[in-house]
Amino acid sequence: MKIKIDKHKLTDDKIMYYNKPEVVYIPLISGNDTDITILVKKGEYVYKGGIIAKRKGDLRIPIYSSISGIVLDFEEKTCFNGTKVKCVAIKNDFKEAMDKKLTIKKNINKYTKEEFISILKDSGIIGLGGAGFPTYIKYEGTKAKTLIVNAVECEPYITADDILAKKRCEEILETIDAILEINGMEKAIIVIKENNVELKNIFDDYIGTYLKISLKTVKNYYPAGWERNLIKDATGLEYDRLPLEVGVIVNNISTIYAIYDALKYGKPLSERIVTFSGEGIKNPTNILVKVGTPVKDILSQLKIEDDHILISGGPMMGIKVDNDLVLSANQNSILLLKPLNCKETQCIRCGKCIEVCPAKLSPVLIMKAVNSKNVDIEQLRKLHPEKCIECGLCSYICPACISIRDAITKAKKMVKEVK
Amino acid sequence: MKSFLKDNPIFALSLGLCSALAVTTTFEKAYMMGLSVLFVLLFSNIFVSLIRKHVSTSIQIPVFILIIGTFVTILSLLLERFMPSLYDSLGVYLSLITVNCIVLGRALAFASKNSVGKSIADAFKIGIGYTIAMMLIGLVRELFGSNTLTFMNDISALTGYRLVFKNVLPFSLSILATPAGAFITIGILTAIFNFIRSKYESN
Amino acid sequence: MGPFIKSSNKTSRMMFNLLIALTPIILFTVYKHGYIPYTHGQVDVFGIFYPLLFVLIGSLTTFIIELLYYLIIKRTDEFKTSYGFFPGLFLALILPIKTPIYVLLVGCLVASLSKIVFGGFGRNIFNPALIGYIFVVATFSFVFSTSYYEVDTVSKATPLTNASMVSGIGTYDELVKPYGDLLDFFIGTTPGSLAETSTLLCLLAFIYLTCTKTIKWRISLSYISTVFLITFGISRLLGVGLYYPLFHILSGGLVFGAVFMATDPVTSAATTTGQIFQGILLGILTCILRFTTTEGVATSILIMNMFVFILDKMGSRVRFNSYACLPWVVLVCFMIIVSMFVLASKKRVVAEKDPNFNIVNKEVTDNKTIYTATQKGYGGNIKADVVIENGKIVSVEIISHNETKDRYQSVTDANYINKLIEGQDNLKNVDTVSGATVTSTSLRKLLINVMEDFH
Amino acid sequence: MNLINLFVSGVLSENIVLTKFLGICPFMGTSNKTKDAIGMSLAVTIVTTLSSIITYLLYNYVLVPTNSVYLKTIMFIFVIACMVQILLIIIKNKFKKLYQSLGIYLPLITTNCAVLGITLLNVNSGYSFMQMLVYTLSSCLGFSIVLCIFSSIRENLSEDIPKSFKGYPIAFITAGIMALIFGRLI
Repeated sequence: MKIKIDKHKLTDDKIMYYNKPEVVYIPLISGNDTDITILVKKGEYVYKGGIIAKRKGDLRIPIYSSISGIVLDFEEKTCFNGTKVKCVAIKNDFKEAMDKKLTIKKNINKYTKEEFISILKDSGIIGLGGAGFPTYIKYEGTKAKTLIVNAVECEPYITADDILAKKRCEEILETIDAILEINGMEKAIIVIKENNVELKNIFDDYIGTYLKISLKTVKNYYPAGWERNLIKDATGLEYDRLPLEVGVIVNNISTIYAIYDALKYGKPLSERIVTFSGEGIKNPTNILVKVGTPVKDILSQLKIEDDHILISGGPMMGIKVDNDLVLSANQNSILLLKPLNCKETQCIRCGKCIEVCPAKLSPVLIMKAVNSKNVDIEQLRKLHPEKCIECGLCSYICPACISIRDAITKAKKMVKEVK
Repeated sequence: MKSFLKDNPIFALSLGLCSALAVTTTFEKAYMMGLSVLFVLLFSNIFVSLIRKHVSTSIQIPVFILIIGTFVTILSLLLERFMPSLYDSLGVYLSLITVNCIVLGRALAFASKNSVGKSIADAFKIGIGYTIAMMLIGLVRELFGSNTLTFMNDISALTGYRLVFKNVLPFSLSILATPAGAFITIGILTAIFNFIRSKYESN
Repeated sequence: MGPFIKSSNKTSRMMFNLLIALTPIILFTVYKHGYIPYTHGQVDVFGIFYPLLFVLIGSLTTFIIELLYYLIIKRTDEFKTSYGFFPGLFLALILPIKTPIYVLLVGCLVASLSKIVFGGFGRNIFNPALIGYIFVVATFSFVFSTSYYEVDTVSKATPLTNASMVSGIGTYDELVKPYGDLLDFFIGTTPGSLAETSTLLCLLAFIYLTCTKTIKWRISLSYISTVFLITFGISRLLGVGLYYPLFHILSGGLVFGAVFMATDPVTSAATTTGQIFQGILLGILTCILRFTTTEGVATSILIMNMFVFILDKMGSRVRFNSYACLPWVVLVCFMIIVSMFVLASKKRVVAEKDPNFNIVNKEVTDNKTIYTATQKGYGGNIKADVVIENGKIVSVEIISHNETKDRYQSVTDANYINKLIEGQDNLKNVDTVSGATVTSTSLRKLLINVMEDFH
Repeated sequence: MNLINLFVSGVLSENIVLTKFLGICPFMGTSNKTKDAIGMSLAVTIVTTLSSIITYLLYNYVLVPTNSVYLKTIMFIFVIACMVQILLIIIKNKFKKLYQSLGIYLPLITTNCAVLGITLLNVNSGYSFMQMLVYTLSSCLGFSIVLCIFSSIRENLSEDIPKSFKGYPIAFITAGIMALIFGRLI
């Protein structure tokens, strides 16, 4: 069973700008990894696009400053995943000074594969869909033939990718074409929702000149944007662990646009479009913001209502955060929602969670198993809680208001710990 | 009272259930079964205690079972001779005393480690607790299930008296006389027992 | 933690939907068991609403018992979400309308206790209403004798008791005709417990409940289709018409059970595959039980309650590996085919010894045999002398009976005894007297039993 | 047909656990996990079948001719105890894997009243050899089915059961309800 969730206010069709933050706090986090070497000192002047930190370990990807200014301090701020993370506070001098000149490359498809990979690395391109995983890894040494561009925003409220695709359609198509050429891939499929007619029309206008790129519409359900569903809907292929097994690379559409910036101008990833929505915001909108901008500053510019909770991410997978949040590159939305007024009651084994689970789990059985007094790990393992993608549909659908996802996350941990 | 609550073989330890469920349809059968177990328990405890120093632990179980089996055989021969109708109605469950967990359990856990005197005392303690529990179950099941009370019927062959009450209550729940009723009766009695015990212990 | 939006389909909403779906059925019982008897002058004005009162007493009883329980253990907030009135409501609906109130109360007590003992709402393993039901069946079996199903002006056996009385596999005339036609079965004017007969309303309820995502529709659907499949197979094997499978589906509260009882969320499988198999197994069990006992729905639902966790275990594996259900598929197919053939071959002749029949005296002289025999009728034993000469019944004389005057009158008015003597070569095909079905059936059975003894 | 009837009633309406209360100890004691239940029922089936055959022959060809029927209890339990030991040794040496899964259940079987009960019922009811075999197998099947169902239910019992009913009482009541339902399957 596929669930449609779209009873919510939509944003308007404009991109607003908020590019003059007084102070930015660049979170020192890459993916979920906070083991990062700081390369700047207090009081040092940094340029826009200057490297201020580097991730340790194998997946070396730099962290850039999104403005130019003086490093004020290192402060703990709330990050997209709700944890407190060390941030570099930089005072904006509003000069947007860069240490090198922007070079405009005419033909972005004239790169070699090696150059392409190193540009991705140097520009700090990470998956902007949510996970924040470095993008170059997908391209490095793969033999994938198909690129799937994820323009399906399946979580309610969020329209950041949608608006980006509408406004930057040509650039995106150009980038996709360049990626195909550089990596010797055969085709690209842009996947959009079938109810997003507007976007489909815009793409239809431009796509004609790109023979290798096709458009595919999928049904409007949650989680249509999950990699596994996306690939199955777009190509009919199913895989075991990674999409690469079936020769597919999946990139979010905003990642593609970030790649465009990097290829065309050598611009590192320093800003993105974030959806500000929810019942608590009177006119929901998309705002182009600099990485590291404190959410407080932006919210003060919007008409908001009190008594709402601040959520980082979508309503399904997002996390409740305090308003000390700073924006990071993989943050696609900030929501102000009414707190749920829902009391947990007894599970009645209605089986709805099993019907909706996209990962084919049996959430209620996992929950029962993990909540029993002496947990039988062997039994639990047979229910495969590790396959959970934490989409939250089970908790959403539960008529008894039980937070089933939390129980499964617990089971996931338990299975991982007890080897 | 304390040992009845703490060591009761049926309600507290859930041992010897087979006979507690099967032959408690009448009060008489229930207490006669209890006494039979007491008999076997007593003699097996005495013998096990007597030979305890001559039996190595590795062959304990077979030897003990054979001892118990001997006394069960003696008991059934006695019953068959003197109370044939009771022997018939107890049927296979009389022989099954051999594998009754209470008897073997006490032999292994107590009699094989203690002197004869202590073993006799233990046999009485456990056996009487068992008999009382059996009487209770038999009373409930017969009174509410068949609406009769049989104190002496089958054993009248020996005693010469019959003591049976009929239609004691204005109603009957025939279900209690069925096998399902046996389970439910013991379940509820054990729950009540647990309740009393928890009250008793908290005081 | 998230999600920060919730589906609007709450438990309370589901229970409300269930209540809405039950309302027409309850109203229909008022029509069937209240209004129709009223028009025939059998009950007074108050009697019209007796079915409603009956259902109300049932639901209030379980409601109050649960309230008391939660008051005693001081967890009243839990009581608000325990929906205590449902077991009693369902129990009242599946009992015959003439059930004495004290029996209903005892049944409700057992139903409530069977729920409470497992920890209350959502934790019970067995369907509480059905536990109450089989307790009543086991303890107060008289409730289920024919007279308690009285409906209309005539007291009739329920279609299924009738079916099992005649033989396992009957003709259209035997099975359906005494009650009208199949449409009557569908609409639900045949005798039976309060709710078990209005198939139409049950189907409407099924559509409503499925659309509102309240019940596990897979169970109902696979249940009914399996019963249809097996009985259809039997009808093919025996060469009887389509009425036979339809009769089985439309009678005995099968649809009510399939829609409301088997899909009780707490006591049914949670996994989708488990639900389908639960339905199929329910169908197989019901068919088998109908041929061995008179009632199959309640028992088979309770049996499947025991298998729910095993089915769910299988169901959760099937989601990752479809072959995990292969043994079950084989088992189910095997069971369906075997039950079809075995049941078809089991053309049940009247039970060898009819418990309601008793030979008081038997005199044999040359070619003449005189039987004095009794057969249980509507109000008690009917005692009759039957004279057989040269293997033929020559006279039947009723010595004593306890039938009501009207019934007996209509039997004598119809000259039924002579009809029986005339049709003695094929007694089973002699029609019963409308208005005195039980009496006439008993007389017929008396003769059938006598002839059987004679041969 | 007679054998089929015997078989069906042995599994359902004459179920040894639910109507004759044999094998109650493993039923109540060891059946908290389905895996254990399957192991236990397998072990019981093997031991019971083998010892039924031996005791049947022993009874009819040794005890009856020598007029020493009264020794049956003691002889039977002796046979069963030996059987368990022999099986244990065989499995231990030849079928390592089976030993790992069944090993812990086998020793418990000597004192399982189901085994002794079935062997005694076989000779008490005066069955022919075929009837005896059918009855034994159906009883074991009945035992296994009920044990597996019961363990799956117990595994899933809630923690919210009233305190006094926790543990054995609720198990008894569940078994009672099961017996009630099985009793309707005549």
